[in-house]
Amino acid sequence: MAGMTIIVKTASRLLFPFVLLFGIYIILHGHLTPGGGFPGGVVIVAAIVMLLLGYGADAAKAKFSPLQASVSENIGSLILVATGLLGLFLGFNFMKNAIPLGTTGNLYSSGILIPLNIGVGIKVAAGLAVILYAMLTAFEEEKK
Amino acid sequence: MDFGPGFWGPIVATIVMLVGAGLACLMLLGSRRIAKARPSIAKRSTYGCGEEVNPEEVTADSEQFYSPIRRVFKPFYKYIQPGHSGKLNTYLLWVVIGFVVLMVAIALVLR
Amino acid sequence: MNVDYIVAMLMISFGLYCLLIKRNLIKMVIGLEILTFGIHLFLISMGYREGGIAPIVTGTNPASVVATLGVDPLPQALVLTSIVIDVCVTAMLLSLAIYAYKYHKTLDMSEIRRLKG
Amino acid sequence: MIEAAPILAIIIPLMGSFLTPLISILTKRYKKERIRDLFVVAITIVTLLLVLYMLPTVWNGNIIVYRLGNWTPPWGICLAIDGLNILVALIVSGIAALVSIYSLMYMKNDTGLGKYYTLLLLILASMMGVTLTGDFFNMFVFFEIMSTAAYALVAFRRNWDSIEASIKYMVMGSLGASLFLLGISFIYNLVGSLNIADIAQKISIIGTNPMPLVLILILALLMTGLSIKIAMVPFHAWMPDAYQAAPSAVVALFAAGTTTVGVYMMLRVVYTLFGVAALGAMLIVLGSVTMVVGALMALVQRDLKRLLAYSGISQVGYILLGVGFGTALGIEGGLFHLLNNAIYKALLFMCAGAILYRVGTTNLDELGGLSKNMPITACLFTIGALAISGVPPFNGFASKWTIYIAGIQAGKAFFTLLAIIVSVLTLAYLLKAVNAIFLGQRPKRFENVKEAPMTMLFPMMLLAVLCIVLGVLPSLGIDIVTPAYNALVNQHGYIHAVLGGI
Repeated sequence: MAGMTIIVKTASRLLFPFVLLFGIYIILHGHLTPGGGFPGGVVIVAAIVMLLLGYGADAAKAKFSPLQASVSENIGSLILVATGLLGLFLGFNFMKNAIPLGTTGNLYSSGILIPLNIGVGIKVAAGLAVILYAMLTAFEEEKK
Repeated sequence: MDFGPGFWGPIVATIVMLVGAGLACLMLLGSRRIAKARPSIAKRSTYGCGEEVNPEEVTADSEQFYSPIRRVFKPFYKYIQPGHSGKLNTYLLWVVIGFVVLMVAIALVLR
Repeated sequence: MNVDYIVAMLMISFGLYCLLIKRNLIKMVIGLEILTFGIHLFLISMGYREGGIAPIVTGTNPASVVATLGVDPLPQALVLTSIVIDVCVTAMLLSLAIYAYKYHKTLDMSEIRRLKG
Repeated sequence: MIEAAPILAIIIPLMGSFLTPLISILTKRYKKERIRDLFVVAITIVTLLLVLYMLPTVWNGNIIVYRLGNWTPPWGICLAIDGLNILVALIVSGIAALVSIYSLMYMKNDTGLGKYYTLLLLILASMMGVTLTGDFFNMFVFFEIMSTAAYALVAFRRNWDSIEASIKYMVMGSLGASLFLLGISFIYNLVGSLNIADIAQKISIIGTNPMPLVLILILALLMTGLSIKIAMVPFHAWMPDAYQAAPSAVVALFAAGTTTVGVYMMLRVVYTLFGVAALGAMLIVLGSVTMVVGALMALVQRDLKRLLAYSGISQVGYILLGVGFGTALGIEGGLFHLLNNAIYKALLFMCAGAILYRVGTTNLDELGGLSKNMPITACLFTIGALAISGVPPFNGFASKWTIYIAGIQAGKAFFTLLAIIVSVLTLAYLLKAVNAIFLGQRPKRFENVKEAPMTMLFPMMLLAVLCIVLGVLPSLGIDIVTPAYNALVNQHGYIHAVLGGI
């Protein structure tokens, strides 16, 4: 896949930061509005898919390499586990919401939900990217 | 533990079996010493259908190993074995049939 | 009459039909998806409440209002979890379909049957 | 920290599976890949130690209830561990530790081992999760993780056969999981709860005598989903394919781990969730059918791993039969057979893997005369074969004998006779396998075949010793499964311990 026409390329280049920002917004406001880690991660990976379709696989891999994807996937899941273990280390049970809750409605509220959402977001975005790259590799082996 | 009528002592039985195995071993060794005839060269080569067959290449067909038992359970192999045809749709059909069977069986048992 | 339950059961039946009748692997995956989405619809319509609000505690909707008016959030959580699992399974099935096509040059599952007996 | 052992037994392998890719990347860079392998072995052994730590508490008759996030059970997720869980957790973690040691050598020549070990730890974590959790939806999620990891492990080598087997396994398994999810959604619709103890309490209020139609539908949906996992006839078709195509180390884990977990879930659903011990009559019939079909199909196989897979199907039938008799002796015999089945099935598949590792094929027509080259493997395989066919003094005899006695005591002489006949058939097809592999003429090209390496022989020897010990001292095995039996029949104790008198 060498990429598409200039219209697609320009549109995806212009839209890319905004889609990325929208994904991050959904992740960060997961505890306040509908959304959260999984939808936000999917939106982020949609931005990568846009690049991939517009500019081809190589451009997408230059932006976000498969190695980066698999490393950040594991980091995302480690964030989840670490957040859960936090309660254990503070003397409560696993997954206890042990940090201060903050006021309802603010961006900083509801304790460990924010790190959980961020972890899920990273995990989902990177994981779906890994899946996409793996399927692309399978297709490329097919062509050879 | 209640094993019902009868006696079963695993340790005693094991010792008895080990003794039996030792006796059998001795008998085997003894018999081997007596009948230690080497086959002549003429006996070694095997002929099958006019051709000389290398005995090392001859192996029993493992699928037909128990052909008498296959004959006993002929209806089973006639109807069940074609079911394992490797077709995914057949397997899924079995799942659905099995679900219905389970539902009927549960209804029969519990109502 | 509750329309969403009927639609959910229809979707489950269609998915099952698709799995049993269709031979193309991709179509079977689609059937599996329809089946799963039927179950999701069934789950999500269980938590639905006529005139309910989103079960999110905000400044205008305090916890007491959400408890009386909000829809049941648990089925939504279940469906979200189930969707995540479903995405993984589908992605893996489709990846394997690519490999299956590579080895067998077909996606017809009645021809991919070298393991049998 | 150590009182959090229940959750740590799930979290440590899970965290290990997340860390393994990172460690894999690092060790690949510095060319020290053995560190990654040893890390995985360490994780599995730590999991086993955690289970062993919980063992005395549970065997004293307590039920450990661990509340996630300090939420009280009907609302929050909790882990509830009674005698039944701990038996299954012991089997699963023990076999996983042995399999990880076995994999050190067996998988040495494969590429992408980082992914393999990740999946191995993931399947261990999910099996522990299914086993230890007290929440029904949580159980489903772990069950699905387990299944997905299993699909990936079957397809790990990406040969034509593993791809085909994985596709079949995955489509059937997903259908089963969907039906299971449908059952869960019906349960939630009916009782509005997902905690096992809470559901059990509410179902006992609804009453199961006579059973309402919706409960029958739910039970059928759940049983279908689980039957696919434990490969009960007629849901067994994926199992021979998957076991033939997957790497042998993985198959040993499947045969001993996922099957045990599936049987555990079925027992949990039938006895704790619904409290319908009367369902035993159905389990007897289905177990007998499973037993007979598995044994008869195994008789005509050409491939060793396929033969062993059918034999595994047949053995699951014995477990269901024993549990289905419903008497104390029968259930204890079934649970004992569950333990024994895990031991000798893992042993046999590891032997098959050793043969595959050294010879390169498991086709019975091509093999022959290997006892001169691989005497230890031959001896271990024979021990496993005799144990599985119920020849004294091995452990299979003890559990099968218990099941026969229970069957006669329960007045089900026909099914007992069937079980004995199937036992003879088991001996027949395994002797065929022993004959075809280790005895007879040795083809010339196998002259330089060496004995399997020590790292592979060690887990096999350990399992063989267990086979003999549990056969010579069967009361030891009965002692191990008695807490599980007590937990299984004590539905009210489970509900009371989890809900705390609410």
